[in-house]
Amino acid sequence: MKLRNQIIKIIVPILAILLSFLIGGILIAAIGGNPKEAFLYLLKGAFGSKANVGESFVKATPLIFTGLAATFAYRCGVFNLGAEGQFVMGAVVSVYIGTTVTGLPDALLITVSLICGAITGGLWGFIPGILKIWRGLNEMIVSIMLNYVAILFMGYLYSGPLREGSVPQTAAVTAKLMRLFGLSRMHIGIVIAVVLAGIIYYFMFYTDGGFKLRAVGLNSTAAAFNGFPVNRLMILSFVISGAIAGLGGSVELHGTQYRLMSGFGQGYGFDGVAIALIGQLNPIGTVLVAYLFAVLRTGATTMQVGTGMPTSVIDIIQALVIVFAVAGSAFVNLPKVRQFIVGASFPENPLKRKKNTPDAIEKGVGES
Amino acid sequence: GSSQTSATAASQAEGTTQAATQAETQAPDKTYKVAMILDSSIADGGWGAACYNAMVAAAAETGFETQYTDGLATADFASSIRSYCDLGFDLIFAPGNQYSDAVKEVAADYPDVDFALLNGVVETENITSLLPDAEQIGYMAGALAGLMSKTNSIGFIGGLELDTTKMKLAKYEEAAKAVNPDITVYSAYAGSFSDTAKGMEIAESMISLNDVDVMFGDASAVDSGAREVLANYEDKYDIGQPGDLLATQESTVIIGSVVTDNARMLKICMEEVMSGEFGNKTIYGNLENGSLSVGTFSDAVPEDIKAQYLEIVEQIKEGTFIQ
Amino acid sequence: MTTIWNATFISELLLSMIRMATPILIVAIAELYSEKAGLVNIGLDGIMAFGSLVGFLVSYITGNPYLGLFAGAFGGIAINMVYAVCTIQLGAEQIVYGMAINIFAPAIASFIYKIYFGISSSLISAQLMKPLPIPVLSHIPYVGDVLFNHTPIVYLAYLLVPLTYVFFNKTRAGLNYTAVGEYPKAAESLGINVIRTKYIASIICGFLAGLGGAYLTTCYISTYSDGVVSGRGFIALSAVIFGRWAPGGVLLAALLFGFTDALQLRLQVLNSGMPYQLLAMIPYLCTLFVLAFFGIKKAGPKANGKPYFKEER
Amino acid sequence: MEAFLKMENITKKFGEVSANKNINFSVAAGEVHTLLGENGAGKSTLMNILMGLYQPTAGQIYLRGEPVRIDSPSKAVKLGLGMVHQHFMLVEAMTVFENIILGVSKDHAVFIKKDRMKKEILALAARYSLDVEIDKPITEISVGAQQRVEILKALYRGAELLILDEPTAALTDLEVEGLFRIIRKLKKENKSVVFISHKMREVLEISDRITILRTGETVKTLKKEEADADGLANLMIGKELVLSDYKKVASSKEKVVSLNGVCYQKSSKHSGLNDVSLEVGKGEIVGIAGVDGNGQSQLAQLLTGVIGPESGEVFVKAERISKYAPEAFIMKNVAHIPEDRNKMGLIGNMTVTENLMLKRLKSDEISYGKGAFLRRRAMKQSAEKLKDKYDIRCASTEQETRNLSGGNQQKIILARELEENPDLLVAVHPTRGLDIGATQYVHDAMIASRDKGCGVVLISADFDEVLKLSDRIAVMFEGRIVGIYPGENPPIRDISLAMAGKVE
Ligand SMILES: Nc1ncnc2c1ncn2[C@@H]1O[C@H](COP(=O)(O)OP(=O)(O)OP(=O)(O)O)[C@@H](O)[C@H]1O
Ligand SMILES: Nc1ncnc2c1ncn2[C@@H]1O[C@H](COP(=O)(O)OP(=O)(O)OP(=O)(O)O)[C@@H](O)[C@H]1O
Ligand SMILES: [Mg+2]
Ligand SMILES: [Mg+2]
Repeated sequence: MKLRNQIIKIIVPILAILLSFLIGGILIAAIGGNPKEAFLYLLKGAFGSKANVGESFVKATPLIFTGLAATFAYRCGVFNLGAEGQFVMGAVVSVYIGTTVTGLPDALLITVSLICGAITGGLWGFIPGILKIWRGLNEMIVSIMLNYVAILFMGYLYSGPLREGSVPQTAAVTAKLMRLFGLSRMHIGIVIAVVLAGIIYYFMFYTDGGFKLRAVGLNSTAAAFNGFPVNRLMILSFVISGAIAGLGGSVELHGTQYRLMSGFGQGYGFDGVAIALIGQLNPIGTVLVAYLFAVLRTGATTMQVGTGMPTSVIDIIQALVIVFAVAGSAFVNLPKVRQFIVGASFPENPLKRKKNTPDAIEKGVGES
Repeated sequence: GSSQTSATAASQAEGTTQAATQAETQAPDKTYKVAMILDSSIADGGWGAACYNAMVAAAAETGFETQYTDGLATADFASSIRSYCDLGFDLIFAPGNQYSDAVKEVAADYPDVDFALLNGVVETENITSLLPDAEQIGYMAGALAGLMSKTNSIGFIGGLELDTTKMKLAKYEEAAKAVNPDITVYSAYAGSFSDTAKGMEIAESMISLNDVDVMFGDASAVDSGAREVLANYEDKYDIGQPGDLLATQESTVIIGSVVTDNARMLKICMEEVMSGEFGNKTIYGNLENGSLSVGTFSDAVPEDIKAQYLEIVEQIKEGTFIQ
Repeated sequence: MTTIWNATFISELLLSMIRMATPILIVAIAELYSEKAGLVNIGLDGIMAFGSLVGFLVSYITGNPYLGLFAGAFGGIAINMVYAVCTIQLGAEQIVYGMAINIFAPAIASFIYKIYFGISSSLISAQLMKPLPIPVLSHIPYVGDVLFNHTPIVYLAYLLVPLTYVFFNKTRAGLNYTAVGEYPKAAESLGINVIRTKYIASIICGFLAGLGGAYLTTCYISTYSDGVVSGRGFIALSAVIFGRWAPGGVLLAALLFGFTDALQLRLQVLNSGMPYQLLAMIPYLCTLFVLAFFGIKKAGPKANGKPYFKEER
Repeated sequence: MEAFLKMENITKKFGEVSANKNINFSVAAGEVHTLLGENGAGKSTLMNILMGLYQPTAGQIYLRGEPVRIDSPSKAVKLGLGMVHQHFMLVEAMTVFENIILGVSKDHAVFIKKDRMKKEILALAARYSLDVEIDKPITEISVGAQQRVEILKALYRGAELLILDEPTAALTDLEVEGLFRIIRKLKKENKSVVFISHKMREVLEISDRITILRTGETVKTLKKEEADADGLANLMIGKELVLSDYKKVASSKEKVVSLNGVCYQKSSKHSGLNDVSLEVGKGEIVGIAGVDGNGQSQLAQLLTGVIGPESGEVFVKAERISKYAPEAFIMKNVAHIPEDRNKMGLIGNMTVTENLMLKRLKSDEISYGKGAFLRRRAMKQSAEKLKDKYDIRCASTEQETRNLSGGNQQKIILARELEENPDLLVAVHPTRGLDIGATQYVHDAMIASRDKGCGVVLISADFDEVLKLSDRIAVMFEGRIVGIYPGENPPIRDISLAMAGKVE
């Protein structure tokens, strides 16, 4: 019966993807395209060459970081919507370090820069955290506001003090993350991301700290009664979540973009939230879903270019994947459906669906 | 974003016949293909539209097949260009210096594909930069604005702080002051090329605060917002760019345009692609070589001012307007 | 500089504030209706995008911006039904569906625009709604223009505030509605139809958010382009929390955003030297400071964001 | 007697669980009919079906002789049914008044006619002597008052049959008396009442007939005259229940905790502490008696570090406490059975194992390196042991605790808190809502740990429980300790008077 659960967990997203492509195909046919050709391009784009395979990993890297940032925060019941801002601030610091510090060997420079990026992201995440605990402010709006501030600040830097050249953008950092396997732009950032996911998985499920963090996320009052330092844990999770996103920004900077310019980091924060939730707030799930999104996007570029279909078709398909994947897992968790699938093997009603809604989210802290 | 293979059927047919005659000397059955990438929309009534139209117009003359992708995110510039290269496109048109990094990176991997970089400053084996003269554009707009303003206040809206935009603004101001020393220039940046509403608010505040009566913008869709506001007033005008706006649309607001003939420069690129001489150069666009020109005037411009203005344009061309 | 702070400047500033606050206000009230029934909808940006496209298209085709406005509102309902079915019926995660709508709806809007107008590089504009000055009142110096010379939809938006207040505080239906967001189980046990109320909430939310989107393309700017909404949905979402889930508060929050945004644009025009990004931060920083200063302990409807199932303990 | 309500062959399945199997049940007009049964026997389920909250899998309901289909609570209300739920259905963000009028659709008025409705409600309240402060927010009134609001809610909707699902679980004897007066009054008006309770004394006092349910099936329906406490208990659990009788012990010299003139928000009568001094010795149970909402919750929270005193001192094992935080008290080996097991005691979405291990994460038994690596296998094994030792009935230790019955949830808390041999146990309403068997289990466990030398503070609204277990009894009234009485042969009259604030 456990096995059957596992199978369902895997089948649902696959069905969701197939269904989304079916609808996407219908759309393409409806506007006079050839769906088969379109999807062949998609496959070719995603896996057709070494460069394309590598490109998927390149695209997956920032998504994994923001996805992990969201996972970490939500597990502790805090709704950090500010990964984008934290990502950007991490990159801002890294570009500063990368373009001003001289005389260090690349490896050391990058290490320092990544650490500083993570710290800055953490500090940026600390703001909504402390405001939540200290002033009772809703972290969602604070983090959204801070996203705007970070993006504008980045804009100020690349068009003002850190500008270089004729377009508003900063200089490029010269210390670049090592590229891997000759797969085009694929760089060691993906390894950092995956290792980080492993560490978070271990922390979350195999350490005392992770356990407490999850407990706070699921029932902060009970956690407090059982002697867990709730406020400290919440702040900590904001900071770590921010640090993960900030590290992501640094990695993206040193690995892929090399400089800041308009549009840097755009959308990664919210994509991360969707990815984390589809990945069931599991770090490993987050990595897989992020990779899936990346593959879809890489393939989509080629498909769009090859067929001349509007790129919005891909956005539609991607949104449909979210819609179907989440609706699908909610659907199979409906008591009636559950019973039908799982049959007679459950003596008590094992509703799992509330798992993703840590109940401290809407609760002000410290009101107990 | 979106895209479309080739231009309309009519122009394509026309294009192919022409291409056939031109290309006979080289590979007779080879159809050349050009693709354009864009971060904004081709239907923004400004920069994107002008660049797209330029590509289609140039392709119609040279027989190239065209395709485009618009609405691209920064992170997707490179992969989109790469996909076009993989699909055997001969020329990639990147209309803005923000694409330099992506172009340089991909160009290194695809030596057989040629790249045209508008407003760029890169010259390599397979990258040619196209550089319309921002100084002259600024002068042309500023002179007209200065001549037309009755309130002695004129406005400028920028999208992003591009060097070219800053240059245009500086020269706009110089020129306006040269023709009318009492002029004050008010400027603002929208921080975007697409936030039409921002354009409206900026125009509205410039009018109400400073009684600005002539405006010029370098911000695509943001400019159309400003025009909407100007239309609500009498005797408030706008100067268009980079297309000849009055040639394609009716407007009570637009008094004239500073026209950049990107098509001409692109056509040069395409011909060089076909002849194999591409690369290692910058094609300048200015009044002398006909890539910049004065567009259609509206009835709001009195004949005497028009004459005065055309004279100034002649001076700009000769480099004698402001030394 | 001092001469700038005259009556015309102030009245222009306030006028601009009203214009910029209106779409935020409408959409924030949409969200208020959703959250009061326990549905956190962060897909406002998406719904607005779709509403603005539909509003634009219908207004373009029929030449009647009023029709466009209503069509946009109904477009909003249609999109929000995806959210409604999945979150209400299946109990799926509300935040994810908000996200999905934010990706999905603008993509559909952009797709439809491309399909309808084909490949065209010309900017297509539709008829804008004409202001409807209120006789007599609109002639009051300064105040008249600020308050009484707008399109009907602006009056409607501001009328929504007292109406919503009365609905939630003075009517039985409003009380029952509030109970659904606070404690659905209790509401159900008292004979209130929780599922129906949630659907109604989604319809109202879709309608108003669609309306807010359509306002952009039928009353504000005459063209449609991808990204017209540019984050206004998220600002509206913040306005609801900022406004402490009360219509009066939401109005204040929307006006604060409108005011600071209008102000920073004017500051930009006045000081061309100052980097505009720093000025553009003003609305967000201002919000943060105001929030941090007053503090908000109120957490909103208790059952907000939680799925509700019949027959579950 | 003509049946007002008849339920025939009602069956309800939740997934594979049959909560009700072919139940037959009837209530006459003017009758008080009690439903009795262990936790999970299906009492609430049956009543929820009647109220239209659940749809029966099979079966038929008749009201006033007519077959009816009750597909929604509003239908049930229209048919004259009203219910006070086991877990109160009160909206915390609203006032008493708003809670009462919620969902009422008597006339089709759009606006709330506040004055008129208030008058109606107050008249109704006066008629049944239901004393409520109508304009107060619901969170600011006591549990007893909340219950009265619930009853008023049902009556305001014109209920002919009132279902009271464990109404007395949170009430003091005094309040129970008040409730019974209301029930008798309803009876006199020929209204029917379905009464659910685990307390035999109450059942025998108020019922006309008693129906016993066991694992979803009807065991028997008895007239009051045919019933006695032991017989009912045995029918309920299906075997002979051996009632334990606990010996009282004398207070030890060695104190595990002493409070010295402790004050906390002392101006508040309902939720403050006013100059409280109290000592608990090693191996004794000090019971705190008193009407709920006289500072008991605050006392418990103070004794466990959830709140800190504004003045006065607390000593645990002769050491003065300087830091008031739950972790500090836990370090001093203080255990806590909190008043709300779901909100404060358990993390409902975590598994039985995880909940059992909450306080032992750093122990060497289940982790390496003081919590740096949790040994999942060891955790599970340890949980299995506790599960057997404390008789926790669950399908698996990997099950989430929120799906367990109240009794089993309480046993998890008990296992977690008592396993470590605490020096002080603060137990608040430890058997609220538990059936006889489970209650007895909890009592036995508390006595056993007392006998091992643990000092126990027992706070309970159930006077019988306090009398039965306490070696000494302290009475709280309006935040003060107004008297301390011996547990052996307690002066019941004096204690009752003290609970009402009357001390000679
Ligand atoms: N976010 C806010 N910041 C500052 N003032 C606020 C805010 N929200 C509300 N107020 C003030 O509180 C007053 C009450 O607002 P409103 O009428 O919307 O709520 P209400 O329904 O009376 O309050 P309640 O939520 O307690 O029922 C407003 O007049 C306004 O001045
Ligand atoms: N909504 C539900 N979903 C799944 N199972 C349920 C649900 N409600 C009740 N059950 C199961 O049905 C059985 C009967 O529960 P019910 O609440 O009716 O018991 P009860 O007799 O009222 O117990 P108590 O004395 O603890 O109140 C239990 O096994 C319970 O787990
Ligand atoms: Mg109010
Ligand atoms: Mg029950």
